[in-house]
Amino acid sequence: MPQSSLPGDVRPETLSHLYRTLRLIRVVEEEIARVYPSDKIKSPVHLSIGQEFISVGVCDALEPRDRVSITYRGHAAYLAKGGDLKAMIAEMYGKRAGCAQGRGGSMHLVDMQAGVIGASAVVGTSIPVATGFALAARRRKTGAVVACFLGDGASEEGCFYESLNFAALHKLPILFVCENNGYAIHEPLSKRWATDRLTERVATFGIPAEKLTDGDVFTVRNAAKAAVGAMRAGGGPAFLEVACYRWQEHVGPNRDYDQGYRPAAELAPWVANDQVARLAGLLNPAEVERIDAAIARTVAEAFAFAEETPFPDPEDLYDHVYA
Amino acid sequence: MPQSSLPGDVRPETLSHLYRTLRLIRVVEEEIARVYPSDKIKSPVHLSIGQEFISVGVCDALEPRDRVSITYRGHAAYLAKGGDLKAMIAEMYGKRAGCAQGRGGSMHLVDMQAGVIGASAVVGTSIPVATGFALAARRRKTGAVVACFLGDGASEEGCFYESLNFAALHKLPILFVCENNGYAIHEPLSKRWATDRLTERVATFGIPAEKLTDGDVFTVRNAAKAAVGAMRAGGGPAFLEVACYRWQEHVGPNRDYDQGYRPAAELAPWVANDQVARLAGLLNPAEVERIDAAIARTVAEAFAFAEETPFPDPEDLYDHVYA
Amino acid sequence: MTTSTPEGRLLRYVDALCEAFAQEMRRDENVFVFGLDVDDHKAIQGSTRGLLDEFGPERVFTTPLSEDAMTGVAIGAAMSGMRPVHTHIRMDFLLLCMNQLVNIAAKARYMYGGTVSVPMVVRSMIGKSWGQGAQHSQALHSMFMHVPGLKVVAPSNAYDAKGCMIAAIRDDNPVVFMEHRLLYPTEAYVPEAPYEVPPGKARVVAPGDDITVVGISNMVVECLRARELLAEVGITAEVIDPIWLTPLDVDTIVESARRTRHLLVADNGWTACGAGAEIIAGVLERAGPDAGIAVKRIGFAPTSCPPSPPLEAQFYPNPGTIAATVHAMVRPRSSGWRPDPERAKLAYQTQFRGPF
Amino acid sequence: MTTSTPEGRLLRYVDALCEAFAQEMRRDENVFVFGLDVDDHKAIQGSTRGLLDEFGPERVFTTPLSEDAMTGVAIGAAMSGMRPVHTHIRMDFLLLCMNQLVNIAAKARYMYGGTVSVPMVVRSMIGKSWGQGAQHSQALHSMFMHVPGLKVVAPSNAYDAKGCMIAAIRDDNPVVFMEHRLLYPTEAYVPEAPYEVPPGKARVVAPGDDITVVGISNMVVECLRARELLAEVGITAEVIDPIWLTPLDVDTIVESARRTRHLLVADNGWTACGAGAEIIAGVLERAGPDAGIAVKRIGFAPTSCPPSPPLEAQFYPNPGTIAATVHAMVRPRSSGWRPDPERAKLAYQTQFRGPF
Ligand SMILES: Cc1ncc(C[n+]2csc(CCOP(=O)(O)OP(=O)(O)O)c2C)c(N)n1
Ligand SMILES: Cc1ncc(C[n+]2csc(CCOP(=O)(O)OP(=O)(O)O)c2C)c(N)n1
Ligand SMILES: [Mg+2]
Ligand SMILES: [Mg+2]
Repeated sequence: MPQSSLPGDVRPETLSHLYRTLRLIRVVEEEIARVYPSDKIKSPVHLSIGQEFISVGVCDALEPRDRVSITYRGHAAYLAKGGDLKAMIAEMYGKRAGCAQGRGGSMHLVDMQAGVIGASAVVGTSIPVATGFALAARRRKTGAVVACFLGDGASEEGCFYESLNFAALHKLPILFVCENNGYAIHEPLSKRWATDRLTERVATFGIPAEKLTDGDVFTVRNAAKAAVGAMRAGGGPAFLEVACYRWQEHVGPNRDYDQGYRPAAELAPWVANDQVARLAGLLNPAEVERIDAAIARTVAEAFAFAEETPFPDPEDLYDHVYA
Repeated sequence: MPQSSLPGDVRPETLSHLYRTLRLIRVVEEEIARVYPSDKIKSPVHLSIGQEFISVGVCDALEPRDRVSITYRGHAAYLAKGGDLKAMIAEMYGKRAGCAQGRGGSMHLVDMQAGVIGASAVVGTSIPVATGFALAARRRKTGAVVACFLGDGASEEGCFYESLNFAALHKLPILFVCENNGYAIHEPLSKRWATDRLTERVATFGIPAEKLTDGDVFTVRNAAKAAVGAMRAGGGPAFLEVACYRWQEHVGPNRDYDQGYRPAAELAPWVANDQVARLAGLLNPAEVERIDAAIARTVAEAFAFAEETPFPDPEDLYDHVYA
Repeated sequence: MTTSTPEGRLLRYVDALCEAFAQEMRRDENVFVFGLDVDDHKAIQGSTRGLLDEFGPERVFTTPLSEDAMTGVAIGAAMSGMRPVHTHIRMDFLLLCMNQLVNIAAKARYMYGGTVSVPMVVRSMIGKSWGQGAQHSQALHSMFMHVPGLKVVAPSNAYDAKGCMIAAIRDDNPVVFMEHRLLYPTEAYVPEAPYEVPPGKARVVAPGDDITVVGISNMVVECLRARELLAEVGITAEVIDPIWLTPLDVDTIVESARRTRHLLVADNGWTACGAGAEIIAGVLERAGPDAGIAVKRIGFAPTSCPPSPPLEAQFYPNPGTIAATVHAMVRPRSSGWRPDPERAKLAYQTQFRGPF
Repeated sequence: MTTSTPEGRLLRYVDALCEAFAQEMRRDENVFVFGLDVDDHKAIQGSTRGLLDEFGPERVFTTPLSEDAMTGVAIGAAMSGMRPVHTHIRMDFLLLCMNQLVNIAAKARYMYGGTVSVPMVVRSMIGKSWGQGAQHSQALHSMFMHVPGLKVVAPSNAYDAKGCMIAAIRDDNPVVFMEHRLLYPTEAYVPEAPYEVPPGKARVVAPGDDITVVGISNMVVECLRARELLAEVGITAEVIDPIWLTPLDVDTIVESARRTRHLLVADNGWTACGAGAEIIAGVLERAGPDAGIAVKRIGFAPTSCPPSPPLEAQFYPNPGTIAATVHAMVRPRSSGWRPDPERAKLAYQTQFRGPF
């Protein structure tokens, strides 16, 4: 992967901000993986370790009023958009203080205040819902936009194409971001895609579409800023396909290079290009230490909170079935 | 529309054969329209008058062992593939001798012997089914192919894209033919398509795709022959988008240019380019007379048969629910 | 006929629906109506007539043929505070929307811990007769009644059509709104001012002592005709219209059935795991065996819907078959009485003429 | 446990399924197994283990994430004479396939006048417990039971798993095959030679006189445990496994309920318009009020499935709640008996550990 050097226009506070978010996500997910064997998190977890740079780059182009539609592999986007950490971990522990009061679980993180509009565990099916949010934003002329994350597998669902056509037809302010990590569970693209021309295909809807392959958080951020800027000015949807790699197993806390479906050699270049380490290297060590220490505290607090905060009362089972 | 003159390679018997089929379909549908007000055909009819050249051109490239998947606007393709006329009219009359024993109606014509595998009245949803027939053909290495007709509106359903990807991924012998008449009921393309780049989009699946706009039965036939030839040689799917025009109202026997959703001016060039009249002009009058007379007899017989053949016995309601 | 109040004007079912849309769209600018063909000159049989002119293409628009995604779009718009009314000209097409409706619309509020609501209405029309065939004739309400988080309503007359639609639009939950093509021309007295026919209350549309007959959607009309035929042989049937299928007012039905000791549910759908099964099971769980209630269901024949007229006639329940079924339940010992089929016909059925 | 014959070896449910596929694929080359992940190293929890090696990628292959179209592909392949087995790791995903299954697979034979058949099997697994949540836990059998043209089966043990799968593959109609994730490790005696557990015959898995308890899918196991708990207080429950839900063997249930005069259906799905409603309505239509049968349903709570452990525990019926419900039905006057919750636990539930 060609490593683009740090763009000149990046201000120091931006750099530390991006690092802080990348690092927070990484530490949170590593802690989830550490705690997982204790079986306190009774919920399937899909870690995004190694893919954080996409969420961080995209969400840096967003404002609080903007929305993100995430996936079941959504810890990174949830946190990058400012989703509440304590509520997230509490949700994974199935606690009442969870962001969905224990009714969502790891696959359905939500934080409407922060603009995280939720996730579907039925792959791809959150895409039309995100498009509906964009329709409402356009109707209200608020200038707000929606970023909709999806995986390479999700792009195989018909509703993805239906949504693209509708979003382009109505010039909706939505940025579709395909996190292409090359696999759906254990199945490689070669068994699922007739061709590797997704970006080109999306462009035929009249949607500006770009494929980013350098694994660089700044590349993603700049592309997202450009796309979102055009939308706020009244432009329609945009599309980014971002190459990335899932370091851990599809679901669960471990690595799975011993399973035979993919070689560890695939991982190496991505680790070499790890954006968390890269940005740490671009900051001065003292600041890195400060940030890391603060994050360590925050994360420890969040897990401690999740541990002690109470479970929902079984009698509350029927709450929220109807509004 | 630029009118391509008769290709040199067309043999006289081909010419009369094509004319006979075009004319048969036209006469049958005109007779349906004539009989319709009598309310003997208690079933919604979607006439293809003016669009016959597509079915005729495509089916001329097919062999008896090949299959066609038709739509609820499928009279033309049913007849062009050799579907039984008497059984078709009897089906419209709801008679036991109908091609579906009165259980299908006008929207679900079928003739498995002739390779007409049926139609769905849920727009677009026959596309994956046709793809399944192609999978079976490929598995059996028979060399047989499937032609799958769909409308411009059907191309908006997600299952169309899902089918394209799967057919291309598995190199299935299926020719997708989009009859683009510019409307879905009364809604023009401009209200449904973000762009008019369907053919280009289909090509991104690695599928040879061509857009035909001259309304010429020979153009369609040649494109279909080329595509089908490649498939029999082991090639994968192909796609044709064929511009055409629906002369009559969406459903029912009448014209509807007085309804205000489309101007009669749209129709004029298509009438001027009517392939039935054109081919009649290319044959010698005596032969045309012979053919027309024979068709008149056949069609009269079919309607007479439909009239007198009995209705199903109400007691037979439960037949064919399960195999 | 089933109007609970003579106030208002005689209005057709289809016009009552249209009036509900117009009034709610005036009241709340978050309400919008979309779906295939809502904006064309036929205006969904007239049920959206005039809306485009009054409210413009931003609030009244057609869509691509993409029912699955369009349902998701409605959900997303609803989650962000709008009130979409998504229209389908046939209920059969909702089968393309099941994932969005069941996996997302029904679950969003619960799954997201009460932090969102999904105030949307899904309109769909049941097609009947005149060769509609297997895929343009289904009434799939029981599939939606099965799913917590959805509400389901099936008005049988113009008065309820307007009141239920207004209630559905104002409801903060996803509502599956079932209309019936053959009811569109039927008239009832409809108040001009907006009003709600709220969820969860059934209506006794005609009193009786010998049997409780529950009719669903257009079956209410057919049950009332059957009631007339039965009156001639001295059987009085109490006809109940549940109106809302979710939430379902079982109590009103139990109360009646305890008295009549006979319960027939005439559904305009298949009976297996249908609304009739739910009503019967619900009533008998509450009433218990000592109430001694005889029960029966009548509905679509367990086949796909055939277009051929004689088969189609056999496929549907009608006043004649309903009356005959009631007679056999109430007077089991007197053998197979049937009303004159001609007299059992319904006005609107003899009128109806296609294509659609 | 519920094996009707001690012949054969002890085999796990998951291995019994796998054996059925292998034997049928050897017998008939038209049989093929496809669906997401059937060919990966996890082999759908082992249920497709070894098939790729023996039969190759033409007959054992994964697909894109395109459940809707893949269902249509299965239908088309079946209509042209092949016998596809389409696999889904969760039944929830069938909501993406409803149009193809209900509008086409179920209707093709009828709609085409008997000129085609659709011999396909749709396998899906019901997920339970351990935070599966709202969209990975549904059992949607009643939606399919509602539709003429489909068959539905839900084996509760390894013996039936093999026999029903072989019968389903050989059946010339579309069969919705419901598996349960928590049953996969459970063992039963399974004959080595191929055999069919044919449609339409229920099985009395344990005799009793005080009540008839019908259990669906894994609920059979939970009902048997409840039966043990009830035996300790002198109540004998007759437990019936319908095995096939369409066609449904109501007669066997009626016969038992006439004798016990109490009928409880424990479903592993929602009760509204569910399999329990159908069974109760079907039984009482046949038995009539004079049989004096008390009826009740127990199933999923009417909510989406919550992942939080205490809520999840409340959401599902279990041997304790089943036993308590039976006790209240059989001894209405003696107030609220409940078995010790600890003892009500099921072995496999205490064992199960995620992620999936
Ligand atoms: C509609 C649907 N089909 C299948 C599954 C099972 N499944 C869960 S995650 C997954 C892979 C999705 O791949 P992708 O979209 O690339 O996302 P990634 O996991 O790689 O981030 C699959 C097939 C599902 N949850 N939903
Ligand atoms: C899934 C679905 N949505 C809507 C309809 C109603 N409908 C019937 S025909 C039609 C138009 C289809 O247009 P197109 O595919 O271009 O075919 P054409 O009628 O022009 O030949 C529509 C919207 C339907 N039958 N099925
Ligand atoms: Mg992926
Ligand atoms: Mg068209």
